[in-house]
Amino acid sequence: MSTRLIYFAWVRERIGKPEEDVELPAGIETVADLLRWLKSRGEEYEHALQYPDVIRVAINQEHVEHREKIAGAREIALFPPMTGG
Amino acid sequence: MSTRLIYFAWVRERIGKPEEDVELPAGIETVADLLRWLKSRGEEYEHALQYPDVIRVAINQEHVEHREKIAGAREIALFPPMTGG
Amino acid sequence: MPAAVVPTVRIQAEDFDVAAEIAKMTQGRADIGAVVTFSGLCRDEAGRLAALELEHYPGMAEAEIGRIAAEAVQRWPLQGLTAIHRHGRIAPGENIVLVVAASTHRQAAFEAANFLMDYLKSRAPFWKKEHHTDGSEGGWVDAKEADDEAASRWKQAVPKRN
Amino acid sequence: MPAAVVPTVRIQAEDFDVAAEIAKMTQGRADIGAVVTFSGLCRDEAGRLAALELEHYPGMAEAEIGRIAAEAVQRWPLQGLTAIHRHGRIAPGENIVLVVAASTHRQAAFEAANFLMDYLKSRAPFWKKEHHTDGSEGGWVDAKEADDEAASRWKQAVPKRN
Repeated sequence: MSTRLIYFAWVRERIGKPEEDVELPAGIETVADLLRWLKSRGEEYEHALQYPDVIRVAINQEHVEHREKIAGAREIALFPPMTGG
Repeated sequence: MSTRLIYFAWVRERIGKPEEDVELPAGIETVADLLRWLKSRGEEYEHALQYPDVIRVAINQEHVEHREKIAGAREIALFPPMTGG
Repeated sequence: MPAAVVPTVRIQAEDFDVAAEIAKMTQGRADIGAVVTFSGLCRDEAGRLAALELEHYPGMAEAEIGRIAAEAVQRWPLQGLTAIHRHGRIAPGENIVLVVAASTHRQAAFEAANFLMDYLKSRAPFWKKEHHTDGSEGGWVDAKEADDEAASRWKQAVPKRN
Repeated sequence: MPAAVVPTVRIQAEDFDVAAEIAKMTQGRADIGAVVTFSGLCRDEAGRLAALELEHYPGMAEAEIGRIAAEAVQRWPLQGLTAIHRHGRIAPGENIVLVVAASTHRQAAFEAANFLMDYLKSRAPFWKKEHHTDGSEGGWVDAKEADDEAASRWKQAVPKRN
């Protein structure tokens, strides 16, 4: 099952695309695992996710912590802290 | 020198007039003195000023405490607690 | 910080237009980040109330609201402050009072508007009389202790100048 | 107390009209005593800023603001709650965000509007990019710690249901 990853703001700009569908390898259980795996996929990811702590994550359009399990996620979004309002 | 007294809301209704010019007798130094003297002027005043503590007073259009001196006041207003806003 | 603004204070029988008051404050400038408005409306008290009659002390009403507004301008870094209070007969659903506060930052605008309303309630020389739908005079509205308490909380509060 | 209101949430490129939003909430009823509005505007940063570009997460933006608004409706006795957030290119002096809160009593309206703004700032998926008047891209606006702190103060606050 593939998972849709969506990127916003400077995460999107650094990775160089707004979204992509990925097959998550076995062993990727939490958001933190996902960030670690993505970071290893090339220098654009390395650049975007250099400081994983600042990356905010939403699963199926709801905010989650990095320790959250991603099992069953259709859509995972990565973005910087929000600056709306 | 005469002093203008102005009444509002139920103070005005009970005294039965919106304003009057009075000559203050000697010895009326503070707002509290004024209220005591007024109250003795007839039953409409007695009715309006029955509970002097609730009466709010403004001298020359500024709120004052009952202990305030009234020397030099051109205009003294008596009214119930405000209910604007 | 720019020079303190001069508040706009109006006491009037006519209704006011919230959008027009915001526009007057913000048009032709691009340094305002936040505008908070408060509108106070006449409630029908579950159908009991036909109208409120608002008596005021002409002259002092303007002066007292002006003094409260001047204090708000001292306490918060505002870019605009307007207070409008109506008098006369006001039907349920109609506007009674409007406060508009503008600032670069949102807390200043929120707090100044809130402060102005608390002080308006407890210090502006206005009195409300109720007229009931059954034709009877409902009498003068009693002042609420809660309103005095609301105003007194600003005596200790340290304004946030952020 | 009447049934909890259903908040209105809109994410749109177009501008909004504060007076029209107040009218939608208050027209045809006479039980509302207080309406608080908050408008957030684009500042020109002393002439440096040509425009803000607001990126958002379609779908989640509506959902997240809806969740925040639903919490506000739970916490305060509101009679109406509207939140509108614009996206796209916004010039200095233009509106960005609007919150309207109506209640019988003023503190509930003030607090709910303030709460909604604090949470919008720290949880609604929007990102601002600056474009400078000298033609350069100013980059993405940094989130402010103050905004997170502002939101966190509501975690302890006991809502006043007066």
